[in-house]
Amino acid sequence: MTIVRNRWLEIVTVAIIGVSLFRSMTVVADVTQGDVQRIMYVHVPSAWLAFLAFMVTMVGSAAWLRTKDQRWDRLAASSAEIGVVFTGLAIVAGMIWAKPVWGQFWTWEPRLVTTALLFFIYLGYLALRRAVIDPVQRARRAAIMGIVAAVQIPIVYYSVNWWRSLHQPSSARSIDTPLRITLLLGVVAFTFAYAVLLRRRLELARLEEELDAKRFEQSQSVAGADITAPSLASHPHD
Amino acid sequence: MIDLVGAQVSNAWWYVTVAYTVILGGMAAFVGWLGFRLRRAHRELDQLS
Amino acid sequence: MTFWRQVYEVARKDLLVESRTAEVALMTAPFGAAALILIPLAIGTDAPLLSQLGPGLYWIVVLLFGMLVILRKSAVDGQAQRDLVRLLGIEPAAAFAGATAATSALVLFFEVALGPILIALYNPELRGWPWLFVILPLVAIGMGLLGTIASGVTTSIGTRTSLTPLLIVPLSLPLLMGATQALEGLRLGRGIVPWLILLFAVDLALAVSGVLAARPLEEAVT
Amino acid sequence: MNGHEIVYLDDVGLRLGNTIILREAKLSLGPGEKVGLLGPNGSGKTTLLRIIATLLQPTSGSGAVLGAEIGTQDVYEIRNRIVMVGHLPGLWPELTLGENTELVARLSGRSPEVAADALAQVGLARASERRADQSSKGMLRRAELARALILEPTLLLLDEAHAGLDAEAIGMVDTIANRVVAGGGAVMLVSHEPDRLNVHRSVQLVDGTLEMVS
Repeated sequence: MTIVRNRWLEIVTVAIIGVSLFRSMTVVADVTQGDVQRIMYVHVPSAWLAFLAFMVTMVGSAAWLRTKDQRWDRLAASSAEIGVVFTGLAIVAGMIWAKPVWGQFWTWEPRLVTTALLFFIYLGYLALRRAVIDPVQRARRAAIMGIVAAVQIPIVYYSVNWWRSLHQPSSARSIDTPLRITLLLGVVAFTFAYAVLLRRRLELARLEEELDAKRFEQSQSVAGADITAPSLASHPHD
Repeated sequence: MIDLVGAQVSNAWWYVTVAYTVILGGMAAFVGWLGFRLRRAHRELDQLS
Repeated sequence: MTFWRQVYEVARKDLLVESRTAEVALMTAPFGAAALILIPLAIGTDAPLLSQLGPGLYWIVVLLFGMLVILRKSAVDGQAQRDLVRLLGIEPAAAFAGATAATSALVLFFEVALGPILIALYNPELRGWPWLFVILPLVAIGMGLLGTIASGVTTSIGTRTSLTPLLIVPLSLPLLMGATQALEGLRLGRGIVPWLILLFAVDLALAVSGVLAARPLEEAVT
Repeated sequence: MNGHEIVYLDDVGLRLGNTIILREAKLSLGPGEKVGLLGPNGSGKTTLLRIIATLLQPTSGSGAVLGAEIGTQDVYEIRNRIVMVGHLPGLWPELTLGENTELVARLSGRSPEVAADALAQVGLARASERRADQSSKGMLRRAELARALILEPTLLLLDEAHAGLDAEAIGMVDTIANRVVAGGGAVMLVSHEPDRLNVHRSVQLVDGTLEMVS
């Protein structure tokens, strides 16, 4: 068990998140948006974490197809689960932010639309994983879907971006240095959080596989052994 | 980066609180769920061996 | 036997089976048409509004109801049929391309069948309509590719009729964008070439993914 | 392995989920051999046939079929020399028996006339227009046997070789199998009636492994 060992990563992560939160609350308010803009310091890092997680899923998928090593499948699956959770969180936080700033919970901003679609794409990926029982079959199908999804995502993003640029040009706006540092700190903090979560999720995946192997060892059921002689009286030659 | 409808929202901190609660709460919930599944897996593994 | 001959024979087989059940022609297409009749009753029967919304609704119906074309019975071989095709030495990429060709042809049929109904009910502007000869096939091929890949990874899963659409719909967004914006561009007299390039790029990316995934996928589906 | 075997399995095992279907199965099938495969319901006979047919990859062990190592891409090259008649009909129910047979010929790059000829040989010339989903089990089996006549395989695998067949058709199974054997191929037949198998030797699947039957 590795719970006690390597605790330092957890400790560092909690510390960085704490510093990041403190800084998010105390940094000067944004000139135009005021205090509401502070939501950005958790919203953007959440979204970043989700993108990072899905990228790792793609890498894991491709690596599984190359090596057929189940460790890569565990990486892809674990990362996708974390990604889906944080995509959901980023979307909800984004909507809360949008309400006061844009006057409504949702706008058809390309990043928002793409993120929402990412949520469903990887929800489907996780659903596919749940639906396949055999680990190798599951890994193979999930890897293929993981790669097809990853290939499509940039196209999804560009098509929405393009569509949007025709309708409502988005106003680019640079942000001030202290604010940018705060945001960067948030991104770093969430990246650490990702590392911690991924490690734990990987441990869970490994344990579940071990558990499966143990159960298998104890049952050792051979397909044919499940069938016994019928207890119904037999009359073979009547 | 963002199109603004109205600047300087009056109850800004309320929105900030809700958003931070969602993100941090969601993170905590995920950590809790992960921990629960980890403990359960450990327990079941112990029971089997 | 050459690769393209295999593609042809697989597609021919799928279409022959489909012609017996006529699932797309007799069930899916009327279903889509019925939906186009129902929508105005829900959103209002104001003629200018319908004329404006028509093309968008058409593509939504094509994409969502097109799932039924993708999930149709002739698209799914049972294990015995899959075993047979594999033992006949059909290259998995050829089987993929053949199945895609058949599905794309049926989606195209579905699109064409819904067209007159849309025109009759919604009276959309038809400026630049000859471009539809390019747009409709590009969307049909994209859906055929996406459908065949997604059907592939969900083969023999009990919940495949629900799972496959969940996998396809979010990924089909570029097809929807390309199709709707190309029509919008035609209506406004703008250039539509970028949108056609987008559709083409989607088709190409999916075709390459599908062909490369064909062998690994075949081994996954036992 | 001496390189001449048609089928060679060394300690092949298969695990699907938590069920062991095969373990340490050893099998060698040389040219001209006709071997019976016995075993109770659910013992994995069909699965073993699918592994031999290169359709299913074992989870452990190694082997080769027609010179192609199983689990490698080489199997794509030799598959068209294998015919397997499974326990479920490999026919499209919406197509007629004639169309199904013709499909086999077309998909394997042969002319449709070969298919009609084969259908006549299995006694289905007059049933050619009948849809597969309106045919009896015996007719479906005959239509599947026509596949072996069209493709002239080196390796013939028959699952439930005699199920649903009348006396005439059973004789036909023997004829087709003997033809493959005479051509230097190998045949493996699954049956629950060992007396009717008419084979050189038999192996039996017990508890996931293969045993010789004297």
